[in-house]
Amino acid sequence: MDLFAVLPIAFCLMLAVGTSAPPLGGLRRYAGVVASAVILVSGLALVVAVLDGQTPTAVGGQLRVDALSAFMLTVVGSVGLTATWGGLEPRTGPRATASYPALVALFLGAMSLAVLADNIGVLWVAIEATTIATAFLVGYHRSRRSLEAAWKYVVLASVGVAIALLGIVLLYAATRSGGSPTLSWSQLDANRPPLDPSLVRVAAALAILGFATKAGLAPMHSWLPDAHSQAPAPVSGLMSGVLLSVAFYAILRVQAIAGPVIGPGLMRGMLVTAGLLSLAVAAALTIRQRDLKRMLAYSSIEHMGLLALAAAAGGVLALSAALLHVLGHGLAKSSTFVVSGRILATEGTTSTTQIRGLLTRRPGVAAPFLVGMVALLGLPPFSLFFSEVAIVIAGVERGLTWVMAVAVVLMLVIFAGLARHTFAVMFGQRTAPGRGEAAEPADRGAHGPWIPLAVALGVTALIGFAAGPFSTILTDAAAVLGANQ
Amino acid sequence: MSDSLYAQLVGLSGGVLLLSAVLIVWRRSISAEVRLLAVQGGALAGLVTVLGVNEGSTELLVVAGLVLTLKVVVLPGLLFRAVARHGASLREETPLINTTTSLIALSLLTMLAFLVSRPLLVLGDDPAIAAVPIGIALVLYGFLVLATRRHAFSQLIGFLVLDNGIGTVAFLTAGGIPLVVELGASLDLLLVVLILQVLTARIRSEFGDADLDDLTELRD
Amino acid sequence: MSAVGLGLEAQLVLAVVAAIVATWAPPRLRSTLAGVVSAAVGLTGAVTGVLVLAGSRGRIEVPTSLPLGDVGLDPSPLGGFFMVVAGAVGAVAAVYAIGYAEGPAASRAAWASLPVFLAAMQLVPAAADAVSFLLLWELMALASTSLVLTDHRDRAEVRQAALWYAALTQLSFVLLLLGFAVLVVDAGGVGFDLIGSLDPGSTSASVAFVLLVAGFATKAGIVPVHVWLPRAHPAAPSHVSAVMSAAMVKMGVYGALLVCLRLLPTGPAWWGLLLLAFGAVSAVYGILQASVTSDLKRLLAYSTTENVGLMFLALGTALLLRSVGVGGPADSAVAACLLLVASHAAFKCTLFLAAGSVLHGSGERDLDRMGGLGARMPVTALAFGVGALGAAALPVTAGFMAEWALLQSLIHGARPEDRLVAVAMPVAVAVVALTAGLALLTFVKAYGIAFLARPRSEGAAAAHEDGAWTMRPAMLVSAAAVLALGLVPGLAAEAVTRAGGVAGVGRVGGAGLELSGVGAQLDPIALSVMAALLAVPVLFVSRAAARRRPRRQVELAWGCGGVRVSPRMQYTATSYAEPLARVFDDALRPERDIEVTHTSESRYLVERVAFRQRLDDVVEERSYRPVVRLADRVGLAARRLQNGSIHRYLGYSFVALVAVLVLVAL
Amino acid sequence: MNAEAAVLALAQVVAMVALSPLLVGMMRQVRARLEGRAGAGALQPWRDLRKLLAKETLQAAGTSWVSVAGPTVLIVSSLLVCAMTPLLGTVTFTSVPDDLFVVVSVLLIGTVAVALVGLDAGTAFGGMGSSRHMTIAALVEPTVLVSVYALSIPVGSSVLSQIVEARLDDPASVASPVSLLALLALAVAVVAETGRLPVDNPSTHLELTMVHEAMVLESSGRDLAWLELGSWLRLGALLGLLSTLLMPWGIATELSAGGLLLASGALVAKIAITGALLAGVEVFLAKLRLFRIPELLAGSFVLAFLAVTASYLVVQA
Repeated sequence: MDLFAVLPIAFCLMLAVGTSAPPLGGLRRYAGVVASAVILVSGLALVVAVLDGQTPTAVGGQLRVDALSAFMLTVVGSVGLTATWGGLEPRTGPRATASYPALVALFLGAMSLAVLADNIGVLWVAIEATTIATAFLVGYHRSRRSLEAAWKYVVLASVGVAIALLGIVLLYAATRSGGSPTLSWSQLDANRPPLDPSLVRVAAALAILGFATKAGLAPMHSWLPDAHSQAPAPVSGLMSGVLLSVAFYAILRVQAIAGPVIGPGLMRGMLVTAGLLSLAVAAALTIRQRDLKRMLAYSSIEHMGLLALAAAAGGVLALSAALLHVLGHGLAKSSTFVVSGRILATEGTTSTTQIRGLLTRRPGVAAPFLVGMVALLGLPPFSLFFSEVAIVIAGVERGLTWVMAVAVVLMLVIFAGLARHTFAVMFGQRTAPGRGEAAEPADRGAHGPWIPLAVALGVTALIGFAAGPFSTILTDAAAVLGANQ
Repeated sequence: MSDSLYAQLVGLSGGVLLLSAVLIVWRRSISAEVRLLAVQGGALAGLVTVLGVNEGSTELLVVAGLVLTLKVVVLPGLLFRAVARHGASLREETPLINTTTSLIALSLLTMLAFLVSRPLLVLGDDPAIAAVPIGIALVLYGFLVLATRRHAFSQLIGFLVLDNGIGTVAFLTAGGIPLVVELGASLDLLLVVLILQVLTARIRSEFGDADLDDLTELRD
Repeated sequence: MSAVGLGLEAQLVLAVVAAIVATWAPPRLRSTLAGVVSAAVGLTGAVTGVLVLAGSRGRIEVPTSLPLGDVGLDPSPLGGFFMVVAGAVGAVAAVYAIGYAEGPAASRAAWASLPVFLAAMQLVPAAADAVSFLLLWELMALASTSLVLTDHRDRAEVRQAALWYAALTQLSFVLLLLGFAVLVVDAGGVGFDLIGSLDPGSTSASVAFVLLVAGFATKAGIVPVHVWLPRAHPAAPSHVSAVMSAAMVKMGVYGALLVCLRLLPTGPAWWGLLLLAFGAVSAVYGILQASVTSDLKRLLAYSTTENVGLMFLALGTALLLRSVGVGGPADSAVAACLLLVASHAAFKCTLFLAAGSVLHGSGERDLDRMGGLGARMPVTALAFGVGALGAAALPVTAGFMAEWALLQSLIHGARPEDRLVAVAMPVAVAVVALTAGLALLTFVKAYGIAFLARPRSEGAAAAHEDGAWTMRPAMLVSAAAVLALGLVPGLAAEAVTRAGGVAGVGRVGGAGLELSGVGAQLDPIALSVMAALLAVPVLFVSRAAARRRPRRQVELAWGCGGVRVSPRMQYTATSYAEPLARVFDDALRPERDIEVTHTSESRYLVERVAFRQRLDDVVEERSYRPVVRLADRVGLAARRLQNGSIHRYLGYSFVALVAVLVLVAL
Repeated sequence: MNAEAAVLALAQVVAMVALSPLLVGMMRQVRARLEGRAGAGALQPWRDLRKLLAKETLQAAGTSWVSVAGPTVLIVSSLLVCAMTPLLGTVTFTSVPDDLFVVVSVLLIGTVAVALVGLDAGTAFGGMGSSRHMTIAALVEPTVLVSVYALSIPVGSSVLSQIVEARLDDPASVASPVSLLALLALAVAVVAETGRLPVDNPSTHLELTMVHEAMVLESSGRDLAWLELGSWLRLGALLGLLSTLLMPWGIATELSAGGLLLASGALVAKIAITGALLAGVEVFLAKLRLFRIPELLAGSFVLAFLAVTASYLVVQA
């Protein structure tokens, strides 16, 4: 079992190095897919192991797998598989450059490391590494816009994550003055060294603020719409679907460590503020959005805001709902981003003001997008419906009634905005009827593999109903976070 | 090393750190700022050495060497080369707020730094702890430079000042962080700077110069 | 497993089967196969509902991956009643659609959405807890939105209508979610039985009540959250409009009943007053808009707002009377509410199906362009006529019995000693009376203009009723239900008693209705017999006269002495409602525009006069437009937040950092 | 009980069929005399009816079965109203009480039938009359129900015969403000419902001002006969109801030949008085403009509402 804890990271690194070498050029096309598949398989194996009561460790305890890590690794794998498999360019397209598959593999490896590391410092390093791996992926198209997005992304994300480092440093100082310097949460959780609350307050606040940047929470979200809209579709899917969640995972871990020391008040206040601000920003900027991919990016900010509120609420229900939300959102968002890439490829634009009647003209592309949007809007049978309902109930339960009220109102505005743009793009006819010209025949092609999308969306639709082991891993993972506090 | 010498040395390196940061804000010539950055890196390395000697920790001395290499030689060197390629007389012509205001802002930020480091004083009355506000101040200065300077290089420099500040806090409060993390963080920093440099070059070739105000095509 | 549980599962399975059939069947067979299975979904729902009303129970679990507690379906008698209503409407509409659906309405998506919609709707009243309720509620919303969008390719307004519908239906969901969350937290569990043991006197119960009722009112189309109705109903295919209006909207009423009878059964008086007030406003406003509109389906949609308003009014009366301890009339009011539900379902289904038949046969949806359809579409005319009688609440139809029961409870609820009741009851009577009067005018207009006189357009002149054979039986069955509920309402008494948990509703005479709580009874069959007996001498005299001088057709109608009769001279729907529009000028705010063109020779001679009248929904104009405009402005202004400047973005982070530092340091 | 009710209903129907044409004739005669004309005599409506029944019935092209059935529906609904309202006695069927809502609804069936007849021929005037007719009917409805609500409060029932009996038991209640206000409101409603001045001029010959007459323009022969007799019966029944409420005396509370005879005499007298009064007032009234009619009806509605309020005061006191 311990092997599976190392495998994802090691394999991704090998792949990154290997695909750079000419002999393995043929593998390049599938590098991301293979890496994701390995991560997914390892994740599932680890989930089984964890359910079995084991706690696999590796590399001298630097990597340690509890229920939460195993779940997050599965999320990374499944979302990664959706994004990379679904994002496979048609063979006739331009050949990928050598760096692209290597960077994707590095990116996936860094995320795996982030969720598997038992050390918050290593987690930080891994998250910063994702910035490095994705910087050139964002700027991949080398256009002015992608260059601009890359610059903003690197500067804003690095600066933000640097703040998290400051927080981690202070946390380390606190443990040092407590007598047992460590950044490992298994030790922090097991030994509960006497930490100074006032110092941990600063540390936790800074760490959360820093990781919030990477998680796309307002007011640190500014890089997100630019980077997500300019990156190639599969990368957008990965970033939006899972990178944000990995950063959110870091916030959860920090919260779990600091919570017993300083109580929930401060972090709850910060997360509520960030959550509501994110929802507000997403609402305000969705109303008059003009670009499909940016619209999806703001939808990610919305969902991260909701997750922040779930973290603020705490408790088994809220946290297991948050984790279910992470998975559902990841699958649906990566699918929609992948399809938005196909829309860009076929229509030549992602402007919501220019594309019309897509469902009529290109049902093969429009239908999966529409289904994905339905999922993202939180409608049943998709799991996001359950997680949103549970988060609101848990929030009210924890005394955040007004916060939840404001949140759902903002979500309503976002719903209306997203529906408005989606309807405008999808429905109707491009040309007014009666022009005399015969309507062009509908293009039923999917313009890419449809299986990953169908599987991802199907899974999203079903996991809300999945009682049994899936339900157990969710509650176990929530329990890891000390959900009973 | 005697306590007073230790305190004086810590104070000295702290002062150099702070002064170099103030000068970075004050100066407009980018190459001068890079030089000051090297000085700052040196001061940081010096601080780590002092701490290491004081604690008798070899690990810290190794880290001091690492800091010296990275922050005095490698990073300034990289920047210097890049600046030279752009022409030696590169200047930050029109920052978003003028130098006078920036300097007044610095004093405010310094006070803020002292104010907010209050909770950190619980770590003891070691001279190193007393110097922690300097680190926080550096972080804030770096942020100020990032938020107000138009030139891409200026932002890079601001980022490095910010990073030096975090380093300062780390060494002063905890005598650094675990080596694995330290190595990883340094590598990350190096890579970020490299990436930003590559991007700067691309921006220059794409936009004509490296004025970040041109980068406003992505909005809403 | 119990029969009820089997019925619940059968609905789910059949819905899935129907959706699969709709997706995979060849286009030629799609409508028939999917329609049959969809009708089976409806029938199963109705049968399950009947079983529940007959006293059996059954539960099926809904698995969830989150620790939400016991989530499942277990219909109560109240739910059973609504399952019967929804199932019956669904079955009739599905059969109708087999013949009706063509073009986009016969597409895969449309046929796959219909059974899902039906099943979700029928199962909403079966939900035994907040989570499964919300789940089915949203599924119903999703499937119905998809159905509203059916025609998006050919009509631009469909997209707009669906957007309004989606936004308001989500508003309803959000309100319900918050309301249920408050109750669930108070009760410590999601189950309705747990919630039902809460103290309705607490503040949180009142908050939840307001939220839930507002949410249900949105679905039910109560003013001012009705604006989706007059848009969505005309946009959807007619069988979908029929289901939405006759059954789905009722789920809002079901929700209100659920809250008032089961979850928070003994609330304070102001709850009742709130329901009564909004019901009254909706009833009057709805029928006023219906009376002046000329789009047939829009008219029917507004009439739905009216009827739902009456249901809320009845429920509000019941709550109000209960809170002051007047039991008998309160029970009658609940019974009246349920009778209104059943009768409205029957006649509104009939009317929408008939309207669909008109659209199908003539291509017209504007009353101003119809006319003379009675001769060309006899079955449709018959069905519409019966439905219109029901909608106008004339004897001996379903609508009449329901309004009679409502008025009886209002009259007998009079309690001069309680000022609130003393003021509320006469106002309610006046509202019901005005509503009934205006409904009469509305449906005389609708039937008279559409089916009598001469065609006002080529489409109406060429109208036909052939083809599409399933439409006629569906319309007739539905119309028969209108008459049956009116003639033998006593047969429904048992169902109403169980569903509402009320006493004093019984059967009298043949199958007349007795409200023993208020000492009132009425046997419609006896009334009909009396009328028939009185008609005998009249017919005898007529026959005698006819034998002497038979009836003769003449070509001439009175045109002030001249032979200048052309269809254009007829009154149209617009002109028919013109006096009323003038009377209610202040409430309706019509925009009138008269354009007079003079001849070139003299300005005293008129060559042409053009009259235009636009009647927009005042509520929409006054309350929604400003909000939408404001949101748009906010959206525009918010763009400045994200203006592309990295310095500004760094500034945000900087401010956040400073704020956090200050926060933790203090 | 039901057998007695059947006998009474039959008696009422027969009495009203006999009386209402006479009532109309008498009202015309009173008007004629007051206006200084000789008049055609009180029997003229009967002669008109006989003539119409004998004449050939013409049907305009394009009309449907509605034109044929409408007149019959009207007359049957009017007869049903006569049978149900307590005109001669207060004995009623158990399962078909003379509940005012039922009576009004039956009346409205007739209203609708006439309105549809008006629309059926597709002429401008028919539609015009129908539209106005229905507008007035819609606006009258609240007045009728609220005024009856006022009358029913002291009794606790909306069944007309019970209201009448209660008034008979307590004659003082007849003169109470509640009763007077309610009856005044009801009177206005009856005037509007039966198309009398100032709402509609029954003897007009100008199409543009017609309401009732416009709808029956296309009818002839026995159709017209039924339409006329039907509306006369309505007038008779409503005036009878109004006067019975105002002067409940003489009505039979249980069935006997003597009682019935007495009640018939009382009914004739009551209807004659109210009819004459109405005709007398009409001489001094001009027809209102159509768009002023709502004001009149609103006024009557206010009266009815005041009656309700007054009833609370009375009960309280």
